[in-house]
Amino acid sequence: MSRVVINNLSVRRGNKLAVDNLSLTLEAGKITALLGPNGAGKSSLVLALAGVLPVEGGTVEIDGQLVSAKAPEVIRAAGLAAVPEGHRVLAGLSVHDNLLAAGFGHKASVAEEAVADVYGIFPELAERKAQKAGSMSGGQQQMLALGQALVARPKFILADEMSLGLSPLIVKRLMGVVVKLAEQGTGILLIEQFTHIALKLADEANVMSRGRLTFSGAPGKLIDEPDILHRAYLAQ
Amino acid sequence: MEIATRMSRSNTGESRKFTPTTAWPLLAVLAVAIVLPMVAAALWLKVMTSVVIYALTAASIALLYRKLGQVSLAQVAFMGCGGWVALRLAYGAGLPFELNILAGGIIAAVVGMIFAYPALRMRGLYLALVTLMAAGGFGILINVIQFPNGGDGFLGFAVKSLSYMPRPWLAQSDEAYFRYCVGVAFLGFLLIQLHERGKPGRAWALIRRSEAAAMAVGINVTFYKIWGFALSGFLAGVAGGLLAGNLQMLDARSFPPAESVMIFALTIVGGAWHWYGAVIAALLYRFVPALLNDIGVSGDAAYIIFGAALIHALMTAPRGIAGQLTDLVSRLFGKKEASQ
Amino acid sequence: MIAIRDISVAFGGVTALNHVTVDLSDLVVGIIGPNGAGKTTFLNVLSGFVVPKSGSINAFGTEVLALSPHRRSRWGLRRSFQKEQVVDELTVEDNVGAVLDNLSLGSQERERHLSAALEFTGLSAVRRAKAAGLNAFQRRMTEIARCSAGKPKVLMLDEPGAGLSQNEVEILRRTISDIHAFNGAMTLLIDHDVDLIQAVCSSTMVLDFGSLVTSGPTREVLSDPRVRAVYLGVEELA
Amino acid sequence: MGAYGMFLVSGLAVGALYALGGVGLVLLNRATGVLNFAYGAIGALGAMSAWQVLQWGYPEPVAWFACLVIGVALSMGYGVLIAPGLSHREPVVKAVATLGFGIAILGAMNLIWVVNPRKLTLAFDGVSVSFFGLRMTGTRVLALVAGIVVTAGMGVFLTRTRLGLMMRTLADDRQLAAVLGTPIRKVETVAWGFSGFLAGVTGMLFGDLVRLDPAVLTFIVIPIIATTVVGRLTSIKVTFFAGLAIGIIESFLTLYKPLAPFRVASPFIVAILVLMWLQRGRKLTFAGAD
Amino acid sequence: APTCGLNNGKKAEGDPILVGAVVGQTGPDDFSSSADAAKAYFNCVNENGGINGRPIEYLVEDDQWNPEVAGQVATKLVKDKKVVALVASGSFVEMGVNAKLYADENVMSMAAACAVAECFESRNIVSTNEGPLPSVVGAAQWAVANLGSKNVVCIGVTIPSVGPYSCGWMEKYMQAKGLTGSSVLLDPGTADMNSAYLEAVASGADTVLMNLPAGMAAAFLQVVTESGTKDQYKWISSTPLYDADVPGLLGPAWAGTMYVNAELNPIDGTGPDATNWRAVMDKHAAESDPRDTFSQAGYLSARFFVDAMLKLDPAKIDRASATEAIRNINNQTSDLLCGPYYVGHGDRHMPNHANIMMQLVEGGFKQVSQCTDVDSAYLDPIRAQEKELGIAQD
Ligand SMILES: Nc1ncnc2c1ncn2[C@@H]1O[C@H](COP(=O)(O)OP(=O)(O)OP(=O)(O)O)[C@@H](O)[C@H]1O
Ligand SMILES: Nc1ncnc2c1ncn2[C@@H]1O[C@H](COP(=O)(O)OP(=O)(O)OP(=O)(O)O)[C@@H](O)[C@H]1O
Ligand SMILES: [Mg+2]
Ligand SMILES: [Mg+2]
Repeated sequence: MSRVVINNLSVRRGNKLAVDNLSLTLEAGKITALLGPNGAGKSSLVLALAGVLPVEGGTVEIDGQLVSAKAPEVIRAAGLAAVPEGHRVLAGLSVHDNLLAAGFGHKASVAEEAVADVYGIFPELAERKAQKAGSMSGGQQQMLALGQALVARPKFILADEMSLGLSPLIVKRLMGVVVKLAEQGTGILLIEQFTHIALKLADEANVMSRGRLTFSGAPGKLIDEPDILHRAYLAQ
Repeated sequence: MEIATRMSRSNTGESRKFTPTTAWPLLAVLAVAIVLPMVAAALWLKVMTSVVIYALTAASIALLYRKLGQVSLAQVAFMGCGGWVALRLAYGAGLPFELNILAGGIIAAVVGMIFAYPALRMRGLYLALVTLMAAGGFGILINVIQFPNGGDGFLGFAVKSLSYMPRPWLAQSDEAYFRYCVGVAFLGFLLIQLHERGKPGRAWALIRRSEAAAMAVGINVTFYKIWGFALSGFLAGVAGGLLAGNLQMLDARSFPPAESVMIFALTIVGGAWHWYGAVIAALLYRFVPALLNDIGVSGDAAYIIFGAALIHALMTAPRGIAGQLTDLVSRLFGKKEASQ
Repeated sequence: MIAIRDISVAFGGVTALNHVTVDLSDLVVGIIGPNGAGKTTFLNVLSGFVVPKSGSINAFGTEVLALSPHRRSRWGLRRSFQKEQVVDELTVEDNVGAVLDNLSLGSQERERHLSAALEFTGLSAVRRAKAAGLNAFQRRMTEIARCSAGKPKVLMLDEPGAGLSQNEVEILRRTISDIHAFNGAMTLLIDHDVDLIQAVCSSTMVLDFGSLVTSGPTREVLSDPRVRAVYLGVEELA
Repeated sequence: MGAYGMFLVSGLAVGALYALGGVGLVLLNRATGVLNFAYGAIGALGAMSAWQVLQWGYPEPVAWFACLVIGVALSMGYGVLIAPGLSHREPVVKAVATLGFGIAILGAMNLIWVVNPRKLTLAFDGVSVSFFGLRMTGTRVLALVAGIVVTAGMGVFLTRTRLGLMMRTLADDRQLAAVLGTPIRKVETVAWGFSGFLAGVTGMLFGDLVRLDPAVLTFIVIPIIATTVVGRLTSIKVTFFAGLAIGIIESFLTLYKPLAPFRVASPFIVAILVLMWLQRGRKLTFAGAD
Repeated sequence: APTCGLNNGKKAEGDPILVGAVVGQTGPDDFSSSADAAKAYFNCVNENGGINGRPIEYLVEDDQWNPEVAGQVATKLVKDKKVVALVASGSFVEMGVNAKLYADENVMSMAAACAVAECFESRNIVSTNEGPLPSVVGAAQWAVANLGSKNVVCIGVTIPSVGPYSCGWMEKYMQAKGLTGSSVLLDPGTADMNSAYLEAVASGADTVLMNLPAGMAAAFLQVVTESGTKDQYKWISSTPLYDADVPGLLGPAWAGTMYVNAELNPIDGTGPDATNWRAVMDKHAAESDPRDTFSQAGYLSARFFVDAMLKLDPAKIDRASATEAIRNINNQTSDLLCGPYYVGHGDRHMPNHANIMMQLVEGGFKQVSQCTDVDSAYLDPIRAQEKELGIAQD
């Protein structure tokens, strides 16, 4: 069984620890929710896992392979794909090129297949193949960003605020996609401000505050005891 | 309410009172203006006069960069432009020195406004290159028409025995002229401060963040952008006039486009975010090479040192040397700076 | 009241707005629709950043399309952006004050408007802090303060609730509801948070593929089957 | 035709040089997001080394080899050692940093080779062809051909190949490119290396056709930037034709006596005018990434 | 062995006399060879009794072709170091910037490598070389007399006090003779020699006068060779092409075709000064220091200076006495110069205005004319001075 083991990870941004000695395990086929107030360090965690922020301490292993301090493309090749927050896409490139660019880890033919799969999931993107990604609406960009992660056919997806700015219908569709991916064996880290959505889907829930985990456990517990979350938000 | 308590922690209230921290630059300027001419050798006085003049130019670059996020790679050409006008008037009209450099500044400002026109629709590297094109064109133009030297006609240039631009009657000697330049530069810095602290400063900050956002709060983006370029051109033009007074003539060879790029680079290295970053930039531009020359480092070796140091500084000091100094000072004295 | 007549916008081949005609008169009007429906474009037309191919807009008797964007803002048409636009290096009060700079107010009057807007958005305690130190919620509130200061006529907020936690959305909801009482302005609100829309908007318009699907009282609109089909998904709102 | 034909051909001869230089600059910019002010200096050092190798009596292919190796090594060295340290800065800062590199190279050249008139003579100088009554050496034709080949080849390379896409990805958003799994270091190294190769070729041809003078070759990058401005720093094709057009305009200005001394300014003036024309009627809204 | 100053073989041990020079070393061209030669000569003098026992301390500064730096280093020499005079300066920018400083501080500059008009038109600067004007006019004058040129086009740089200054007086000379002269001006950084050549062709000239630095000239002439039309014109040049490297630079095609003006007598001359100059260089200068026209001029400036100083009471050599002694230099002759050297009290100086022509031959140069005085109205005030000083005119 595939797993990502994060062990005592610390990440520094500026002069403070955005992620402070954090340990967490993601398992294949499971949706792990990560909740927490603004500035808790969730996005920093994602970027550090993806290899674009330097790690100050601790380790990250994917199936026993040490990936912390490795180049981003190595991490991606090891099966971990991140969807950074804020629907970031390659604004000057066409939608199609955006998707192709996400498949550098695969052989060209595999990448093209994967791109075709994404068009199947998001027909909106297929209609806009040649449009510059930067000129699409926020929601369309978010679809593209998720599509980019899918093209890599990863074992694990880190989805940072995926529902931000999306209409309910699309959020539902994306959540459907996430559930299906999990069913097919992909492990997912789901970061959400809409806690109810995340808690509905998640197999396990974590709450983060000031760079540390303040709660780990069953999502149901958070639904039953909203105070846990509330305290985390006030602490920030 | 709960947000009030959450927010109060991040309240790093700034006081606007006149404190020793705001007074010391003023005292430092005064001290330099009085003491330096008494102790420095003639060479260093000349060098420091150049430093003061280019500090004004660097400040004009930093202003555009910091406030509007715009890059001008034509600032030395603006100096040439201001210098040309000042010389032309000095020979042609015999006006007092102050009026000549003021006119030089104003004409440079007008030229700056003309260049703000393309800037209205551009930014970043692309705009920078447009200004570089202007600087390139100026370099060639001035090579042909030269700076006025008392000749006839509109251009005021003739191949003939030299005559020299008169200096202000209060500042005939090198010592007095140095003090004069310090005074003018000080006024220039003050002018920048006044703009930054006031309404234009807020408008520019919004424009830099996003022009759309600026328009959405009712700022006339066209006007303020042009105003920024005009102010920047004005300061560079005045600096050009001062430079003309320093040598009492100007030579086209001082104004190739590469110099404009260089002084921009040094302004970044000096630190565009602090007023004394401009002074550091000017020291790097004029004092350091003079020092290397004086201790016998060949000009070519100085180029290598200079190029390497430039890259090194750009890589290691993202907020410039001034930024590093500020950090150092605040660390040494344990002062609490906005640490975000 | 804002009377919008026959507004059309196209970007190259994409029709972003298609003959939109609607009257907006309630105190808080919601604008919803799927991603890419043209909501932001609609705001852009109102605020002057996109020039429509055709149509007219009359707000409280003024022909809005004739004014340049900054004049519209001075006239009283204010907006926030989908991506927040707070200036890090300015203080909170300067961020908000920038809008008052352009209204030719006396310094006392300016200070009065400024304090009121900061008080209204709960930012008084941090007014002298650099915006760089603000969290996402405070930044949103700064934008709202900027939009509400100095007697505006219309506020247009583009997804102010995006990325906020539930407690914060709650505060936001109260603030938006109070805007009219604070300065007499009407509010147009784009958001994908249907709960928020439902809570604060007395009427709502729905866009899809650039066309107006429907508009009317929020409750009716949200139960309209067409809206549920294009926007909410059928089994929602159970 | 007659005389005009001669001026046309003469303009093409110089234009080919602008075009070749401009294409090399745009290529690097598209692949790494860096406008390389040191491009001329790199080519100059390559050309000077080639001259030295010829002086030592080695055959011309050795000289070419030396030039290209030096071009690639210098450019790649910068790309690997220095450029990553500046990758998070704005494009302008990245660009001016390369000026520091260029100046250091210039200083080194002047230290190694005392300023003196020199000449680089290549085998192709011996052959010549005649157009409209104006003879051009093989080297000049080579410059034009090289420009065409690089322009056509690069257009295809960037839009049609995977490596090309990787380069564009990188230039668009370096951090996101990393997240998406683009092997950044490798791609950048290749791009810088290839750009250095082009700088070497350009330097060699310029050293022969313009003048073998380190300072002139170093600073010729500034008028060449004019062609890239017309090409909006992205279009290789437009840059190429802009180079040719500027050369031709410069040449024809010779015919108008009052402007003849200013004709070297034509790259700058053409660039500004084209730009204003391209911007005409554009509304002042949403400049940049708002 | 070289002869220098007192030539007594005794090392000078006294109080040093400070002498300065400003040269343009770092930049588009290296103008330091005149100071190299002067330095060699001063070293030689110092080992041979100095100035009546006092050694010369020679301070050379690089102006880096930058007007501001030129002003700074001259200030350093004149005000901080208090040199008694400047000797053998060579620069494109220094003289224009500093003429006023020298006049204000009453210090003389006995330059050796002047290239711009200002240099010859100021009170406190006198140069041993003659600058572009006499060289250009001299070349044209010779071509008219010996090649039958009727229409000369001068290819110069756009810098007014260099290109237009010299080419312009050539045009005046041609007009005065009822012939035609014109100019084609180039920006120093230009890449385009092709259209410059076409412009020259369009002028209808029968003779092309190169008035460019050697590197630019080589580029221009390469375009000419490419075009295959070289033989349709007569080719002459001002001094910059009189350089040992040039025959190799231009290649054999130009041997026999190109005639170059020389401001001083040939480098391989056999007169006493020519021989002594080479001997001084061999003994006291570096192997790599060039032996060119400017080197000759630097040597001569230094020798004339030393000769003037030797006449003074060594204890009383200061700036005022040195300046006066330099102004009093009159009618000095040398086999390196066509005419006599003098300074005088005038407000402009151009003692050297007669020159010779050399033909470029395979691997070198061949002298093809005797000293000829330049025929230009520009020299009228100069000749008036000479009359006053009693220098014979031929
Ligand atoms: N580029 C940056 N440079 C320095 N510090 C940063 C940077 N980005 C974020 N930080 C700081 O790091 C901390 C963690 O931020 P992060 O973005 O990871 O939080 P988050 O939990 O994702 O918040 P949000 O819910 O707002 O997305 C915050 O205190 C923030 O101020
Ligand atoms: N500058 C542009 N060029 C081309 N197409 C554009 C441009 N701006 C917007 N569009 C297109 O117009 C349509 C409407 O975009 P708009 O931003 O108004 O959507 P929206 O309703 O605000 O969506 P979201 O909820 O995702 O923010 C989209 O299909 C978008 O791709
Ligand atoms: Mg986040
Ligand atoms: Mg939108």
